[in-house]
Amino acid sequence: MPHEATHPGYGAMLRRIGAGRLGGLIALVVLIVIASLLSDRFLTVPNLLNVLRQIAIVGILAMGMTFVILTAGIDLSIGSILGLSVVLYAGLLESWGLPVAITLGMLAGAGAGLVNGIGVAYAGIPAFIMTLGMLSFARGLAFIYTGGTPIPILDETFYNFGNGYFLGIPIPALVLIATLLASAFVLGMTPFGRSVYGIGSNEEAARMSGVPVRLYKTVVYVISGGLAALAGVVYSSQLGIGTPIAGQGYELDAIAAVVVGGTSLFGGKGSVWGTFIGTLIIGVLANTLNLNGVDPFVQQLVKGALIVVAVFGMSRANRT
Amino acid sequence: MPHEATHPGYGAMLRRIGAGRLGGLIALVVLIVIASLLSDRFLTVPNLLNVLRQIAIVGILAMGMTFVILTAGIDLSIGSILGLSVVLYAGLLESWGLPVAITLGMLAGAGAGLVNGIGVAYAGIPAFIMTLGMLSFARGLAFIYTGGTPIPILDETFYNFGNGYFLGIPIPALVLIATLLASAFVLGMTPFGRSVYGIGSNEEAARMSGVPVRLYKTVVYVISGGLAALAGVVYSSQLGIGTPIAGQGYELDAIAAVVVGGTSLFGGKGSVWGTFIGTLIIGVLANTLNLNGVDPFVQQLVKGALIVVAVFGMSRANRT
Amino acid sequence: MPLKLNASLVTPLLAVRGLGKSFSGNVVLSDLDFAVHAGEVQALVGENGAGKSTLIKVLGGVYQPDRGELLVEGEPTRLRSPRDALARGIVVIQQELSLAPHLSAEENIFLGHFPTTRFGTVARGEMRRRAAELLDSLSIEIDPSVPVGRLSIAQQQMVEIAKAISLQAKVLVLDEPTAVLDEKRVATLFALVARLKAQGLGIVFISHHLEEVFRICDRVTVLRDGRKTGEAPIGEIDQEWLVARMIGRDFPAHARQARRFGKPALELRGLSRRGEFEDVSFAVHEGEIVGLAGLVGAGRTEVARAIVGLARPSAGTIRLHGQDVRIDDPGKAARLGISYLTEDRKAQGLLPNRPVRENATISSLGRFTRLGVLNLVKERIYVREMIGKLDVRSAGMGTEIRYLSGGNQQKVLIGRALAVEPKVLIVDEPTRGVDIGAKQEIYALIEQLVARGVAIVLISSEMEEVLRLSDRIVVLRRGRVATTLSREEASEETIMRSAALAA
Amino acid sequence: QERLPITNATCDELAARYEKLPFTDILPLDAGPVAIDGEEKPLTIGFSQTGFNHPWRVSMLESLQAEACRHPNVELVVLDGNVDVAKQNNDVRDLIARGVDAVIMSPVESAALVPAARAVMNEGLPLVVLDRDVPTDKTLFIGQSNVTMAEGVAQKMADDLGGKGKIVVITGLQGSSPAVDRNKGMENVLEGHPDIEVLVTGDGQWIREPAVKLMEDWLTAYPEIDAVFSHAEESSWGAQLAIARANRCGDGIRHYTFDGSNAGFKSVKAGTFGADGNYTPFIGDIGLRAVLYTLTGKEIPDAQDYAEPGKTLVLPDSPVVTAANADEWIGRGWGDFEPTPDPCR
Ligand SMILES: Nc1ncnc2c1ncn2[C@@H]1O[C@H](COP(=O)(O)OP(=O)(O)OP(=O)(O)O)[C@@H](O)[C@H]1O
Ligand SMILES: Nc1ncnc2c1ncn2[C@@H]1O[C@H](COP(=O)(O)OP(=O)(O)OP(=O)(O)O)[C@@H](O)[C@H]1O
Ligand SMILES: [Mg+2]
Ligand SMILES: [Mg+2]
Repeated sequence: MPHEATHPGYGAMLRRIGAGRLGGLIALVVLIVIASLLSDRFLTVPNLLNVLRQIAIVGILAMGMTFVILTAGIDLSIGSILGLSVVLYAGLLESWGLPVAITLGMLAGAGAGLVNGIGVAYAGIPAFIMTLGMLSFARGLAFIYTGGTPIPILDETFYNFGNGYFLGIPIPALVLIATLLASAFVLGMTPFGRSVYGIGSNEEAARMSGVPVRLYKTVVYVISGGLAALAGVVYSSQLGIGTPIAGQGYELDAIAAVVVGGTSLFGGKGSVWGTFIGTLIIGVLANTLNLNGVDPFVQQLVKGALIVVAVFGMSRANRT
Repeated sequence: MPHEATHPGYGAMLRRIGAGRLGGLIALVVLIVIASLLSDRFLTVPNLLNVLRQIAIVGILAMGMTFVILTAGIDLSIGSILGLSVVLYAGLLESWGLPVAITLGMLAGAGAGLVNGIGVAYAGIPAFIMTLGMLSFARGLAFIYTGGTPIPILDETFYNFGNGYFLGIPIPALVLIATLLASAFVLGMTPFGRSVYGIGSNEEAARMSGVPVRLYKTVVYVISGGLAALAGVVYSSQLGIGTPIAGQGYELDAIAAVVVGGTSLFGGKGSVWGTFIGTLIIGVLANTLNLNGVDPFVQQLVKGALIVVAVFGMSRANRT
Repeated sequence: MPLKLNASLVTPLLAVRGLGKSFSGNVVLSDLDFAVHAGEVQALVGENGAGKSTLIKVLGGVYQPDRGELLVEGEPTRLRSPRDALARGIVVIQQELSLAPHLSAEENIFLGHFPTTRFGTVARGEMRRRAAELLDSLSIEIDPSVPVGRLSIAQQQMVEIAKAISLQAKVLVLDEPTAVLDEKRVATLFALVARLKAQGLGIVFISHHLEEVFRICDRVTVLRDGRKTGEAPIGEIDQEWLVARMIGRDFPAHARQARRFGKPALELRGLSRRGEFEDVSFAVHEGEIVGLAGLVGAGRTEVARAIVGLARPSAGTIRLHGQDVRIDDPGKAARLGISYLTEDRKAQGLLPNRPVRENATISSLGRFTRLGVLNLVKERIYVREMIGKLDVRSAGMGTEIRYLSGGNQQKVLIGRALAVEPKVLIVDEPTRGVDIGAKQEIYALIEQLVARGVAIVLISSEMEEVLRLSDRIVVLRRGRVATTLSREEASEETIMRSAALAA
Repeated sequence: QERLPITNATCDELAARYEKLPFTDILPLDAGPVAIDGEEKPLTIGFSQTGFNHPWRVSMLESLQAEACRHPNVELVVLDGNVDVAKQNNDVRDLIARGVDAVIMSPVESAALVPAARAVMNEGLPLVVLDRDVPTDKTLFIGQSNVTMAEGVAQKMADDLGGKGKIVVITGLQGSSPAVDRNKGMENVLEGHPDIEVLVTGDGQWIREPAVKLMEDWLTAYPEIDAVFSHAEESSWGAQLAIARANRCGDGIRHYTFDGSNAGFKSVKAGTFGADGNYTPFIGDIGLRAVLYTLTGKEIPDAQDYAEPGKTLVLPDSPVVTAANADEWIGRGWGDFEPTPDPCR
C-alpha cells in the first residue's frame, strides 16, 4: 500500500470496528458483574439456562427485526403475526397433526410478511403504516379464528419441544442460536445480505447499482414474518396454549433489543450479533430485577432508565 | 422566466404541493361519503360533535408528535406522559386546588419532554430508545404515585371543562383546534418552526447554517411532552378520573394520525394540517365502525386494512 | 471598510498556527500554518485526501483541532460549532452540498438567520425580496419558492453561494464550488468573488482546476498529506511549481491513440420524455466515446437516466447491439451490460456508512458468488487490486466510505462501475471533484476501456474533458439535440455556440 | 415503618384492613412467627400476579401483604406478569431460581401457566393458585367462577327487563380470560331469553375511556337501548358519562356490571347500577395461609378433590350485589375511594 505512511490507521481502524460491538459487550459484562454481586443466585447454571430460555422468543423476533431495520424499515406487526401463528398451531394441531399445523402456521406468518413487503416495496406505503395496519389486521384474524378464547395444546411432543433440553441446553435457546447463526450467515455471506445493508445505507444508490431493491425489501419482511411464526412455535410449545393475545407489544421489545444491540434505525449499520447481545442485555436486566425482588412498579422505572443508560454508555464506549 | 418552456413547472409545482394535502382531503371526503351511506346517523350535528370530541385527545398528542417527527425524531413516551400528568392532576387537585394541580402536571409533562430532549439532542441517544425508556419510566412513576389505584376527580369546574360546550362546540374539540392553530402558526411563521423543517430535512445542513440544532430539538420534545400533559387535562376532565394506565398505546395512534396525515417519518415534510386531517380520518373510521355495530374482532381487522388503504390511496392521489 | 484595510493586512482575518488533526489515530493534518487576509483570495490546492476539506472544517467550527491554535483577527479563539464560526463572520460552503431539500430556496438561504418581523415571526415578504435580489445578482433562474430538492445540483450549488453571500461574511471559504458549475456560471461566480474581494472579504478558494486558481487567486497554499508543501503569491509561480508540490511527479504528455469502432452498441431513436428532453437520437459504437455536452440543465442527465431505466421515456426507442430493448430498472440495465456512473455522488452513488469494499462490489456481487455464497477472500483480493489500480487513498478497504475524501470516493464508484465489465458505460461528470493526478488516471482508464471495445457515453460540463476524450460530440440544448460535431469540427467555441445559442 | 411495594402501605395500616377482610376465618392462623419443625427461620414466598394494571389486582396483593405482616419471619417477593403469559412464565422460573420456599400464582391464562406450575411442583415447592386455575397438579386452588358470577348478574338483568329488551355489551379487554368467562356466563343466561337482543358488543378494555366513545356512538346509532351489560365498573361509568352527555338520562338505561368495589356497591345502592358482580379480590390472605399450613405440615381442612388435578378450597358464594343486599356489602368490597358522582343526578 503506497500510502501506509500517512495512514498509520489500520490498527486504529480495526479497533474502531471492533468497538462497534465492544460497547455492547462491555455493557453486558458490566451488567453481569453487577447482577452477580446483587444476587448469588444469578451465576448459577439453572438461572443462566433460564435466562437463555426466557430470551428465546423476543430474541428470534429481534433477529427478523434486524433484517427489516437494516433496510431502514420497521415491522410493528411481528407480535400480531406471532399471535396469529400461535392460534393456528393450536387450532390445526388436533385435526391435521403437528407437521401440517406447523407448516400452515409458518406459511401464514411468511404470508403476512409477504403482504407487508409488497405494501412497502411495491405499493410504496411507509413501513410504519403498512405494518401498523398488519398489527391490527393479523390480531383481528387471530381473534376471529378463536372467537377470543384460547385454545389449549395437548400434544406431548410439542410440549417437550418447548420445555425440553438438548445437550443440557433448553431447546428454545437452541432455536434462537440456530436463528442467529443462519441470519448471520445470510447477512454476511450472501449477495442478498450484502444488498440488505446497501439498501439501508442508501436505497437510491443500491437501486442504481442494480440491486433488485423492491424484491429484496419484500423478502426482508417475509423473513421477519416467518421468524415471528417461528417464535410462535417456541411460544406455543413452551406454554401449551394458543391464545389470540399472544405477543402483544413484543414488537417494541424486539426493536429495543435491536437498537440496544447497536443497529441503527436509519438502516445500513448493525448486525445480528449485536442484536443477540442486545437481547441478552435486556434479558439479564429483567432477570436481575426479578431475582432481587424489586417492586414491580419500580422495575418499570428502572428498566426504562437502564436501557437508556446502556445505550448511552455503549455509544460512549464506541466513541473512544 | 427564460426556462418556462422546458420547465412548465410553476403551476404544476403548486398543484403538487396542494395535492400533498389534497390526497388526505380526498380520502377524508370519500370516507365521509361512505360513512353517510352506511348510516343515516352519521351526518347529524350531535354525531359530528361527538367525533370532534372523541378525536381531541389523540389529536392533541398528534400535534406534538408532528413537531417531533418533522425533525426526524419519534416520541414513544407521550402515552405515558399523559398517564403521569393525569394522576398528578387527580392527586394534587384536592389538596392544592385546580390551578396548582394543572400547573404542576403540565410542568411534569414538559419536564419529561425536557429529559427526552436532552437525551436525544445532547447525549445523542436515539430518539426511539430515549423515549421508549421514558415510556417505561413515566408509567412507572404514575403507578408508584397512585399505588396502582385510580384517583377519582370530584371537581365540578374541571368536569364541566371536559364535558361542556362553548358556542355549541365541545370544549375538548376547541382545545384541539386551538392547539392546531398555535402549532400551525409556530411551524409556519416562526424561525423556530422553519428551522424544525430544516433540521428534519438535513440536520447537518441546519447545523452548518447556524441553527441551534440541539436546542431546537430539545424544545420539540418539550412541546411534545407539554401537549401530552394538555391532552391529559382533556382526558381527566372528561372522565373524572386519574388512572395510571391512562393513555397506554396512544403513541401508536398519534403516530398513525401523523403519518396518515402525510408527514414523513424521515422528517422535513408534512404539516399539522395534515395531521388534523389524519386524526379526522382515523376518528371518522372508528365512529363509523361503531355506528354500524361492527363486531370488535372484525373492527380490528377492518381498521388495520383501512388505514393502509387510506395511505395508499392518498399517495396515489398525490402522485397525479 | 477601506480604512481598516491597512491594519488588516498585518493581522490576518483568520489564521491557524501549528494545527494538527487526526481521526482515531489517523493523522490528517499536522503542524499547519495558514492565514487569510482581508481583500485577498487565498487558494488551497492539493491532491484528493490531502486534507483541504478537513482544514476548512476546522476553520468553520465543524471540527475541533487536536493541536495548535486558531486566531480570528489576531485573537485566539475556539469555534465550538458552525454557529460560533458564523457569528464571527466565517462562512464555509462545504464540498458536499448541504441544503435542506424540503425547504424552498429562499428558506435555505435564510435558514439560521431568518429576517423577522417585530413579532418574531419570519418576515416572508422581506425574505422573498432579498432572496430574489440575491438570486438575480447571481443570474440564477429559479423559482425561490420551490423546494431545493427539486433543483439540479448546479442550481443547488448556486443557492448555497447565494446563502453564503446573504450571511455578510468577513471570511468566505469555498470548497470546490466550481466542480458542478458550467463555464457560464463559473464566470458569474468569479465576477462575484472579485466583487467580494474588493469589499474587503478574505476568501479561501479550493479547486482542482489549476487554471481557475491562476485566474482569481492572489496567493496559493499547497497541501500534501496534511502538511504544507508550499506557499507563494500567485504571480511568482506557474502550474508546474504547483503540480510538483502537490504530487511530486510529472505526467506523461498525452498522446491520443487512433480508435477503431465496431458495430453500433447503443442507439437512441427519437427518445423523449415529456418536459425533460425531446427527440434525442444518437448512436455509440463499440470502442467509441460519444461526448454529451451542453449547459447545466440541458437534459443530459435525464437522457442517461432514461437509458438505464430510472425514468420512463414517453416516446422513442433504445436499441442495444441492434435489438430494441426495454429497460425498466438499473438492474436490468446492468444485466444487459449497461453501467451508469451517476453525477450525484452523495445522493445516488455512495453507501455512506458501508466500507469501501462493499461500495466497490455492490454492483458485481455475482462474480464473487458460488452456490449463493459470497467468497469473501476473492472479493477482498479483487478490491485490493482495484484500490491499487485506481490509487484510492484510504486507511483500508474496511473504512466507511463517507470518511474518504471526495475524490477518493469517486474513484471507488468508478471501480464499482468497472467491476461489472460493462459493454456500454455512461459516465456522468466522472472527474467531478477529482484531483489532477487522479483525473489523468481516470482518463487513462476510460481510454483503456474503449480500446477493449466498450462503448462510452461521456457527460461532462468540462469542455476540455469532452474535447480530449470524445470521438463525437452531441450537444444538447434545452432537451433537444442542437448539433452533432465530429472530432474535427469540435472546439470549445463550436460547442459553446450551439449549446448556448438563443432559441 | 417500612412501606411495602405496590400498595405503598405499612404493616400497621394493613393490620387495620385485615380486620375487614371477608375470609379471615377460613384456614385461621394466629399472628406471630411461623415455625417449621420448631425452627423460626426466614421464609420467602413468591407471588406472581397477572399484572398490577387494575386496582382489583392491587387489592388481592393487599390481602396477601396483610397476612404476611402478621408473621415477622415471612417475606414476600412480588412479580408483575404484565398480563403476558410468557412474561409470567419467566417470572415464576425466576422465583424458583431465587430460591423461594413456596409460590403463589394468579395466572394470566389458565392453560398457559401449566409449564410454570410443573416447574414449581418439580422443585417440590408448595404451589397455591389464585383466581384462575391451572389444569395441572398443584397444592391448592382458591377461586370463584367468573362464569357463574356473570350468570347471576345477567339473570338479574333479565329479571329487571322482564325478559325483553335491547342491550349493548362492553367487554373487558378482548381475549383476556375474565372477559371470556363473563361473556360466556351472560350468553348462558340469554339463551333462555330470546327476547333480549344484544344490539352490539364493543371492547372496553376494563377502563373508562374506550367505553365513553363506544357508548357515545351507540347512543347515536340506536334510538332504543334498555341496558348496558359491562364487564367492569369503570366501563359502566364511562357509559354513564356518555349517556349524560347525550342528554339521554331520561331513557332509563340500566347498568349491569362487575368488580365488587365498595364504590360499585354504593352506586348499586344509589340506583345507578342494577347489579354488581361481587367478585372479591380478597383471597390473597387465604392463599398465604394455605402455603403456611402446607409448609408447617398442617392439614388444610376443607381441601377437596375436584375435576382438575390437585385440590381446591371451595369458598362460600359471594352473592351478586343488588339494591336488596347492598347495605350489607358496603365496606366489605375492595377499594376505599368514593364512587364517581352520577352525572345523571
Ligand atoms: N471524519 C473522518 N474520519 C476519518 N477520516 C477522515 C474523516 N474526514 C476525513 N478523513 C480522512 O482525512 C483525509 C483528508 O480528507 P479531506 O476530505 O480533508 O481531503 P481533501 O483534501 O478535501 O480531498 P478532496 O480533494 O478529495 O476533497 C482523507 O484521507 C480522509 O479519508
Ligand atoms: N436554470 C434552470 N432553471 C430551472 N430548472 C432547471 C434549470 N437548470 C436545470 N433545471 C432542472 O434540471 C433538469 C435537467 O437537468 P439535468 O441534470 O438533466 O441537466 P444536465 O444537462 O445533466 O445538467 P448537469 O450539468 O447539472 O448535470 C430539468 O428538468 C430542470 O428540472
Ligand atoms: Mg475535499
Ligand atoms: Mg447532469
